Amino acid sequence: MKFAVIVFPGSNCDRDMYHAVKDVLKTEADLVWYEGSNLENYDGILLPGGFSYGDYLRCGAVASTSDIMKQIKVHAAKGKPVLGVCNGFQILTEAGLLPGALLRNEKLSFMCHQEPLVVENNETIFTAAYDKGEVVHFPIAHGEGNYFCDEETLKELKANNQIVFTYQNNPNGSVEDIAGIMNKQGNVLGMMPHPERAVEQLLGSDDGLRLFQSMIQNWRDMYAANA
Amino acid sequence: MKKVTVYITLKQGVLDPQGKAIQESLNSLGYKEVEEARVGKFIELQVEEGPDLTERVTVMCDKLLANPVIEEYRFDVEEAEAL
Amino acid sequence: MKKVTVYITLKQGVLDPQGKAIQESLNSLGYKEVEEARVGKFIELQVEEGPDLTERVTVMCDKLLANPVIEEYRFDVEEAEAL
Amino acid sequence: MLQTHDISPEQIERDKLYREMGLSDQEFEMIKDILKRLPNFTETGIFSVMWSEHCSYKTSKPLLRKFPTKASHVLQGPGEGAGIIDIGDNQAVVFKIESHNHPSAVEPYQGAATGVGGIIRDVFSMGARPIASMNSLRFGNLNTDRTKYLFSEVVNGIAGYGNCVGVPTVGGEVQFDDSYEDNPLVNAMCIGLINHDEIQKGIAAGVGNTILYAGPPTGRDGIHGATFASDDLGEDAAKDRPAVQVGDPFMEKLLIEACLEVIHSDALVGMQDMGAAGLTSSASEMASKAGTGLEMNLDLVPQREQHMTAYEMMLSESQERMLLCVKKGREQEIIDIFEKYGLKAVPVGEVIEEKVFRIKHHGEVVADIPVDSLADDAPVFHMPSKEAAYYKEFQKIENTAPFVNDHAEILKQLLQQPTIASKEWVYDQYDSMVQTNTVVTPGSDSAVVRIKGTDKALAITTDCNSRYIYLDPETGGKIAVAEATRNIVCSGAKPLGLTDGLNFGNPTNPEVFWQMEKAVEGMSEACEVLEAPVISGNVSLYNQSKGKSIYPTPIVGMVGLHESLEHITPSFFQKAGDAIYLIGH
Ligand SMILES: Nc1ncnc2c1ncn2[C@@H]1O[C@H](COP(=O)(O)OP(=O)(O)O)[C@@H](O)[C@H]1O
Repeated sequence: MKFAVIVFPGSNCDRDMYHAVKDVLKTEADLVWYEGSNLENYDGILLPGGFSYGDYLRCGAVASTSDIMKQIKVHAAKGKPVLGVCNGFQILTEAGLLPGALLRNEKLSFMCHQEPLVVENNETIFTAAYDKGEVVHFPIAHGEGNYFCDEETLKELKANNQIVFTYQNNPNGSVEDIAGIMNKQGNVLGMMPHPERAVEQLLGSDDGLRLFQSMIQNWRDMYAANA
Repeated sequence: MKKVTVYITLKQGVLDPQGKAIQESLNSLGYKEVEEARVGKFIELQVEEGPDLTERVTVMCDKLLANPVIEEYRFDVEEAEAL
Repeated sequence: MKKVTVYITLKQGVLDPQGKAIQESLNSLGYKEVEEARVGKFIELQVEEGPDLTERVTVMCDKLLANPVIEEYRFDVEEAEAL
Repeated sequence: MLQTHDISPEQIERDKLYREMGLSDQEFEMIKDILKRLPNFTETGIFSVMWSEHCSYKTSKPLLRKFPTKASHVLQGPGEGAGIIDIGDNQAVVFKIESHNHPSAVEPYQGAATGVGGIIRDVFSMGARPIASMNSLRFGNLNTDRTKYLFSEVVNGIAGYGNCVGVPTVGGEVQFDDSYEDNPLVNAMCIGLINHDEIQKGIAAGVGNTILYAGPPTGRDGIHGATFASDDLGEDAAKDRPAVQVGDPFMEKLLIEACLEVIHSDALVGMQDMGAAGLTSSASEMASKAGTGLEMNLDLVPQREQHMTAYEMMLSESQERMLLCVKKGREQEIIDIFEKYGLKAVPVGEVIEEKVFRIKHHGEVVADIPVDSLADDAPVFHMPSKEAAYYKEFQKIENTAPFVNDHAEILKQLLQQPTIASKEWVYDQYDSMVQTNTVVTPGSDSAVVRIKGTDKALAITTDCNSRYIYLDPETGGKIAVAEATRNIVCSGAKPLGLTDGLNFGNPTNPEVFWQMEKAVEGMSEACEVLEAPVISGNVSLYNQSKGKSIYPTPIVGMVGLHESLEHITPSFFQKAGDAIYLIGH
């Protein structure tokens, strides 16, 4: 499986994502600059965190209008896995690939530390290697991670099992403690916590490994089935 | 040249913690008469004249300047002051 | 009840990275006619009536709402709509 | 502020206008001697910023010479943007601390933010990737609205800038004391990693080579920031406010990536950031270091505002700008790299043989100054020093040990002191983990950052208990270095060297100068004994208000090396049943 790690001007977790996939998980990956790149030959798309375009209008807003997002929409529609972390999640909501929006943290300040998360849905291509209800530890690092959606959308999210991760101790005011959601088709996941920062015990947690492993395993299974 | 001012606010029903923090600070500075504060932003654009300005600005707002999930907008168009 | 709207902008000459990013983004979306964008914020306060409203709001602006080092402000006062 | 138009050299002399720019009568006479004529308005401005303490270290230089700066592993000592120490495997660590005290006193958010931006530029302009930031803060006691505002906005500014550029803020310190009430201290340190063959210098070498300006256009930001930083923070500090510059961390992030790509081109000769005194200091220092001269045409400098004068452009401290020296004929290769990141780079001048700094504007020569007189040959003053009266008094007091009857109660009271209490409120706002190297996050004695692809890690700490230094500058100076060393050693690392941020009051006060002298002597002795060379540093003077100085605050920023990840030792108790030992007297 080969991943594309999309780099926008102002992305700053791109190398971390690349390191996690390439060096720790020993999987193929490229850093892909947002301009002039073709995503055809990649099997999975990773939108890393950071401050694309300085997050100056709204987080992720400017990046969401870029040409590469048009490509990503096409690939997402075809079922290719797309994972957006932190700023990547914000870009996915701004681009309309995921419902809702991310508001400023309730307490207004940026926060960075490890948070316990609950795996709400393990029947996804991203979480198959976790147990349902399992508590995992991922770092968060965001100023605008307060997930918001209207009642109707929330009902839909629940009805379709789109809520993948929730916070055990909601740090930012998110609706229903939501930390990560996926689209209805189940191939686009957006989450504020950073799985790529949780792939080595040395740095405090390797709970994020299984998220990538789930994606890789799913791709292998599909590949084997199609072969 | 036209000056377009786009005013963007959070929709009713979307929590505005910044507004709340401002209200509380004003209250604690002694301005108890402030009962609510809401924060919005405005963007002043200097735009070259041309047909369908209103339509074009509407598209700019829908596409980029405002996020319809959480925000509402309105805008004014006036003559730009000569620099 | 009065509604006071305070408009806060960066002083002339102060760098506005947000405005610049918005202008460039609109340009790259094809809106080349946008020659400048500047961002400001506004704060809507619901204030109980009382004497010297203008003076009080001026102090609130100077003390808390605006940062005189880099920002300028102006405000309007109108009747609040009944809720 | 003074208007530059129509002010003649004669008028500058007659009305002593140079004083308003911070030059003394004696210095003005020296300038006349150097130029063999009267300086014009722009030249007077250029001298005033280059001869300010911030750029020239005119009063602190004699003291700084006392620091031990050499060791076999030191690749670059004080003098460049930052110092460099070898850590084996062709790798080296680059670091420096820098103050942004006065800007933070008048506009805390932007002052702190641009302080972080400035020190990060110092590090990547050497060719190093910034891998960690630290910050050392001092405020008045947390019981006034103003101090609370300063504290929260400074932390906000550091977070706002540091988080966006993607350099983890891994630690620091905060102390609250009345002596900092009107004059808070904001010192930021940046640590970078580099391969030996990538080391850049800020030189403008090779006659005929091109000087490129890279980054956003120049505005009227921060004009006179450098002299302002070296001035007494008077009661009317508020009127100095327009001197504060605004940072754009997004721009800085692009600049980091572009510059770290540019260093791989052999078309690049030298590179320096435009920090204090902007174009003036970067250009004149680059020429002086290379033993060349430099000619620049200001009409070519990108400008954000209309009708800017030569004086304004030369002194502007607009942020996120770099100056590069590039081989003639190969400018386009470098320009293309900047363009990939959406940044502009434009030729603005060239290296000349004659060792002068020559500036043209609208077809006129507006400055023509022997280049060394601005940098290497800037005047040095030996200030008088006098043992402080308070210190003499203190010596008469007999040592007493405080009597404690309720240890639990005293402990509780101590823990409630803001200086001692947990700083989680501060560091939770910093992204301390980006770049995924932070093994020990803030909250420990030293932060620890591993080096990917190796078994090595770096330990980093900043320390300075200014109360000790006030009580006895020499012993206090020793203690500051010793404390930093202990923090490094406790984390399992071996000290490599240190950077120092000397924050003091007015050096023309002999008692303040004495504090500086003694503190530096104490620190130097400790450095010798502990084999920790000083590889970079910063001096911030005139930290006083209403005639009252801050406590002498020479901050030590130390870096150590873990030769194996196995050596990393956290400072927390690990599990129940473990034995606790107390070592030392
Ligand atoms: N300004 C700051 N920025 C980041 N971390 C900080 C800051 N101030 C304190 N810390 C962190 O909080 C912890 C405690 O700091 P401090 O109370 O100054 O204690 P110490 O005397 O042990 O250095 C340290 O690990 C330090 O890195």
